[in-house]
Amino acid sequence: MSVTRAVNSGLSDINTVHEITMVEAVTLALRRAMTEDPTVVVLGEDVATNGGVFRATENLKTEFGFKRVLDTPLAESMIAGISIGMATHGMRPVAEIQFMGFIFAAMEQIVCHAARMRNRTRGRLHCPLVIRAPFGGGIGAPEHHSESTEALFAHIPGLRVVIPSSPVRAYGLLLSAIRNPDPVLFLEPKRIYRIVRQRVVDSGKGLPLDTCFTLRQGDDITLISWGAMMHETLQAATQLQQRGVNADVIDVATISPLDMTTIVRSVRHTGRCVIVQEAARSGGIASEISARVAEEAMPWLQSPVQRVTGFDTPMPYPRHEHYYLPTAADIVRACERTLGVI
Amino acid sequence: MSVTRAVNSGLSDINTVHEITMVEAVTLALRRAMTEDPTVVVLGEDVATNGGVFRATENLKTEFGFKRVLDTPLAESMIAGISIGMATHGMRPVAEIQFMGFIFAAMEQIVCHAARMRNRTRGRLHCPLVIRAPFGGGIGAPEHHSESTEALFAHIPGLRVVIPSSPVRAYGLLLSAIRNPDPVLFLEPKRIYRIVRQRVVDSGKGLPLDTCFTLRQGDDITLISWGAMMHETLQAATQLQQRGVNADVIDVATISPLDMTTIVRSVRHTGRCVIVQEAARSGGIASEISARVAEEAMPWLQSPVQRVTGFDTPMPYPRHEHYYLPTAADIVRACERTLGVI
Amino acid sequence: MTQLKKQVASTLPANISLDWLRSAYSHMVLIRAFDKKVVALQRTGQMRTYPSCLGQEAIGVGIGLALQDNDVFVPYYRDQATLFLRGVSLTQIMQVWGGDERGHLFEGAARRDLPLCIPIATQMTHAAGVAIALKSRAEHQACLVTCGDGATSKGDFSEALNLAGLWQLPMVCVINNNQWAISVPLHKQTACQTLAQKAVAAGMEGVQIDGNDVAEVYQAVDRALTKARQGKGPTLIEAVSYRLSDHTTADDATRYRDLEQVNNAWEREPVKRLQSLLHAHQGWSPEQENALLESVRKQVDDAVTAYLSIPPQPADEFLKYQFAEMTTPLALQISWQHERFPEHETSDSNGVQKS
Amino acid sequence: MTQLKKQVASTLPANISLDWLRSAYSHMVLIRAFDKKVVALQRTGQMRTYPSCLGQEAIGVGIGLALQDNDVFVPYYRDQATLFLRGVSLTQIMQVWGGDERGHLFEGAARRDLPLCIPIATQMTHAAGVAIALKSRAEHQACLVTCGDGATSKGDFSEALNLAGLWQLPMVCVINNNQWAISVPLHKQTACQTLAQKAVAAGMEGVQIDGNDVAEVYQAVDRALTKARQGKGPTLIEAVSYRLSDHTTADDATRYRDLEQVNNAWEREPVKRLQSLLHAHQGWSPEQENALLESVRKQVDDAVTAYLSIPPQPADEFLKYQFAEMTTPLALQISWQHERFPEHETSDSNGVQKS
Ligand SMILES: Cc1ncc(C[n+]2csc(CCOP(=O)(O)OP(=O)(O)O)c2C)c(N)n1
Ligand SMILES: Cc1ncc(C[n+]2csc(CCOP(=O)(O)OP(=O)(O)O)c2C)c(N)n1
Ligand SMILES: [Mg+2]
Ligand SMILES: [Mg+2]
Repeated sequence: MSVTRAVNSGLSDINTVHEITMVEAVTLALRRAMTEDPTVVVLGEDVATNGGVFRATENLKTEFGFKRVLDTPLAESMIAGISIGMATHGMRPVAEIQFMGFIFAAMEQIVCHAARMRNRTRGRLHCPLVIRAPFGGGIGAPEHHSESTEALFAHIPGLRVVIPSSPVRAYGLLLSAIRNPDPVLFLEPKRIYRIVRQRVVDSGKGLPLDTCFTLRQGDDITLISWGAMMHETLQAATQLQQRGVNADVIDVATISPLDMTTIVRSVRHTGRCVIVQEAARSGGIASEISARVAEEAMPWLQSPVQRVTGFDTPMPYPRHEHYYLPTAADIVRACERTLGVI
Repeated sequence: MSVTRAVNSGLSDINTVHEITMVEAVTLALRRAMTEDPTVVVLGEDVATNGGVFRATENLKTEFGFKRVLDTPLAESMIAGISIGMATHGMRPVAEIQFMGFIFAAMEQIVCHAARMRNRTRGRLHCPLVIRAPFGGGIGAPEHHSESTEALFAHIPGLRVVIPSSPVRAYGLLLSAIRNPDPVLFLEPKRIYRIVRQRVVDSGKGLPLDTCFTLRQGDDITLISWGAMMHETLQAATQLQQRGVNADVIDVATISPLDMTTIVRSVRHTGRCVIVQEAARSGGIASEISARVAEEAMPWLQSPVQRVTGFDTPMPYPRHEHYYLPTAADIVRACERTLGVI
Repeated sequence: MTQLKKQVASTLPANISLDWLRSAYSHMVLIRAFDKKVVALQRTGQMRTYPSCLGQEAIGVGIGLALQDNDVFVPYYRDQATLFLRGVSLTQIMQVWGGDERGHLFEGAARRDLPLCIPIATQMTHAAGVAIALKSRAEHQACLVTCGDGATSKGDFSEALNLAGLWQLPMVCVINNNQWAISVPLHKQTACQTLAQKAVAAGMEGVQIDGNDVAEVYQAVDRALTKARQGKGPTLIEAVSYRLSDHTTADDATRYRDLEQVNNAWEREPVKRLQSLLHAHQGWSPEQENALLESVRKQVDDAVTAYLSIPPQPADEFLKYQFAEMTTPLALQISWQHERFPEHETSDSNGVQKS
Repeated sequence: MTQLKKQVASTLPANISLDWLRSAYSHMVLIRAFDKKVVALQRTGQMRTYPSCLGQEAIGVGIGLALQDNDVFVPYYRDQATLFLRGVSLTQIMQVWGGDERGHLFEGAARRDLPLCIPIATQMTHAAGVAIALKSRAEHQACLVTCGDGATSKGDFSEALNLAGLWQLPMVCVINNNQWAISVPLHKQTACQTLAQKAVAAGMEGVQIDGNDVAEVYQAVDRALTKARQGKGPTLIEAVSYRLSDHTTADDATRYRDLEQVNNAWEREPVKRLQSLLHAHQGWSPEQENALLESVRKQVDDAVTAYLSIPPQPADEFLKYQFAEMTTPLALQISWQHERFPEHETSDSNGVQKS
């Protein structure tokens, strides 16, 4: 088997020089966007005075004033709805939903309006808004604070769904999301908000949306994930490497629309594919990718695609959430199955 | 190629003796359930005096009185929320959401409560409610009245999603859904509400949930669909038969949890599989089934699974919705690709 | 809060000229004729499901005349009259209800207005958002949003008003209280004695007016808009009227309401009422009426002709408005449409229709 | 609507005995001690994120004492005091906040109560649904639901009250107005002068009471419950209090509010206030206080010991409560857990834990 080549573009390595955390990168991107574009406004519950429950909007109110950093009353549907109104009228709202578990009250606004304004008016109006929400498990938070329900949004036509997995990507992707003229759901994997630091240059450069990032190159197997699970996926890749198996590791990043070009190219090269998601198993993004891979790369596949996922239950309350979360060991085991070694 | 065997169990044939329509079968099941169980209550917008905008609850108020057939104020989240409260306290609410396009306001209640009450209380409370909603395109209705967003619900752990495709199955599945001790989303493909009549015996017999129905048996290719698209799928099967290709035609019926046993068995037998859904392409149930088929039947597959689907846009306004809807010709073409004849 | 006037006034409203009334009357007659025509088109299969505004012309016209061009209008689906006064052509209104998104390519003052909103009450928070944008630019404009009586039960209504009251947004909400939400009469919708008093929960002003009196509608809306433009906060206006038609062409109101109630409502209907007032003040002659009817007939006929001659969009066109830039999956799906439909039904790669 | 009493009463409330007050006081002291202990457990890593009810003991105890066993309680997340009085053990309350669903296996009168509700205001419509069920059986019971001041901005609040008012449901809603929704003070939540008057929009009765006065809470709730049980309709009660703690253990309130405000609030806090009243009426001796503190300490310690000794659930157990019957996909997933975790961490096929 060939030697793994660690890609070192500065953009793709989770283990570069430590400097800022992912949540700090979010703040940095917000500050940058607000500085360069006076129509960018941040809003949500507890985002102003408190700086957000995760401090993602820390100090923004002090810097930009209460006209651009708005503490709203407690109503997610309203937060989404006013963002739509603002966005159709020259503003670029960046709304925070405090936890993704509370986004469902805003579902009607997202599905029926944000994602449709351009189409419904045949381009007369459009909706350049970003909804940010921390998501995912592993921090021991109360019920509803730990789910990964990104698939529900990836199935909504007209909505982009973007998930960073490192400080660098959080910065670059959030800037691009804010500058994008269409609605973007920007999901922040809160488990890795602070576990990795990375050197982030505040250059104002966005990273491309709708594009996968290849974090490691390898010839033997393709590992695909996004968000916090990138972490376990990279760990698994390292463990595999120690056993001489070199993985191509892909961070999907934009889960809708999917960049299948990168994924299919990799799987056609390696012939094997494991997809890792934290979300419930049935009907998740891993299924979508698995289906597409099977449809577009079947002749190249040396064994069926494997999915490593959460379970078809809600995330257990914190005491038992480790029973739910996929681990690097689970991923390695799936790789072994794919490679035919067990 | 072998001869198609039309299954004639009385339950599975869309072309039996015409008697009642699917919407009448829904009413029949509701009446039956209300007669046999005094805790069954029907509620929703315009369901009582008006009998529902599609007449699915016609005459129920006259028969059972206004205490058991409730016209609610206009608020879908409230309708779902009170149904949850009622269900946890000894009633069996059957709530109507007037059109599935308006279910999103109720999303928080469905995801965060209905689907979790049993798990969260470790079985102390449970939530025997049914939410009925007409869905799908093809009747030329205004915006939001024509979408197929079933996949959003199939990814919610703890929720059953059931879709009938004939009067007989509407009757039997709705009865089982109402009797089921857990929450069921019962989606009624309104395009076929009235296009087929079938002899339905009001026997009070439910049909099994979580189980596919095989509508035709054949050895050459497996066609899988649900809801209104069963119609085009059966048409395609007939056209194929005229060309000597015999299709196994499966009505998934319960799209969550999926009966993969029946599906995988069929695909392993035929070696070819086409899945038909009206919903937007990316992230739909067809993807879930395709992924599972590829994972569990790859060695048997003679060509990649094909999906025939709607597009990654909302349903166009009625004038152009025929551009969106999959047709029998689309299905036949996909079969030809799968069979390698084009 | 004022109480609904039950009698029809026969004196001219203060500060309203006969000319103004004549003009309002002409608009109302036009909209009524238009509405009737669209219902007829639906009956003959040339129109899709359509929500008639029969009986609600005074509300729509009163609002339309009070709005200034640089205000923003956030309609619901029964706002034909206001949309027309905002500059949307009758043809475009028909196009929307004929099932064609291009009807939403609004013109005139409406080019910044929001499209018709179908999910009940969801437009309320959009209006609050628009008002935030207007306020942030200190443009001294206002945003006006409409909704039905049934809409007041839905959470969005309260959420939007609460915010408007709190942030003192330049927003006016007019409830078209036509007393019915499809088959549900107002007294089965809420126990609140008036809808105007729902404003109390938001700490803002609420007014109940007679929605069959176009001058009263105009004056209340004008006052509220002026107040909003001056930064003095939002107003909730309940305009009491009656839905004389079925809910939509897909509905049959005889299933759930008494003809007697409807007949009574016809006694107070806004067009006839304004006509009587004009007559009572010698402000309207049979010749004027005839000339108006003739002009209205022509306008409507021309609009219908234009509507019926609009070609369909190419089969791949609806795939092009999802995002500002074309995405890979959608580009692929466009190519599928090229396979599914003959060449003349799809546009070329520049989006220009070929035939 | 009454206005919030700002001064502390020194006379005994009418129809309230010293005995009653002593009992209420004991409960309040217990809950305060318990609450303090749980926060401490969190600081030492033996507890997950926990929402303290410091300062809200009078509301919780007043409600708990007014509820009858066959009423139904629909809590939000800051209702430790009421849950305890409903029969939920302190251990179970800790178990919920320790991140274990089994804490929701409520006992006593609470066995029909709903679990703690975390998505703000969503419990409001559940309560209306429960009230419908009670009413349908003509059982002369009532359903009581609580929520925070922030919750009144969310649509569910209005939707539920509107229905309760319309259908005259046997439902009582108590707003725990602790003046803060995390970092958002009430005056940034709504422009409505009192939360009680939000009842106007629902056409129902609204009352504002002093939430730091346990007797006043008890009497208002008791009256509202009696009214509800008699079929005389719902009541909205705004109990004004103050959140003396951080929002939860994950919050740091010094970031957003003045110490001075908090210090002022301490002057009116309910436990000390009731103690003073008891003292003023010679209703409470130092011996009684000591005995109480001793008994409270023991109760809390015992509960903590029990809590800390609860074994985790087997690794496959959470997969067993999705549906009444096991489904094929979940059965498969249970088998995966058996591969992922060593035998002693999974239960046997009968659901009995092996170790
Ligand atoms: C969220 C939502 N639920 C249900 C519907 C279906 N529906 C369309 S109009 C209507 C009644 C609306 O009544 P009202 O608000 O009084 O307005 P009106 O039609 O009388 O002008 C309903 C229930 C909808 N469009 N949106
Ligand atoms: C729908 C929803 N949105 C946001 C949150 C996060 N959150 C938890 S508590 C809270 C503030 C609630 O304030 P209030 O209703 O006053 O109750 P209190 O905590 O003060 O008792 C927020 C925003 C949530 N739990 N649910
Ligand atoms: Mg109405
Ligand atoms: Mg509070």
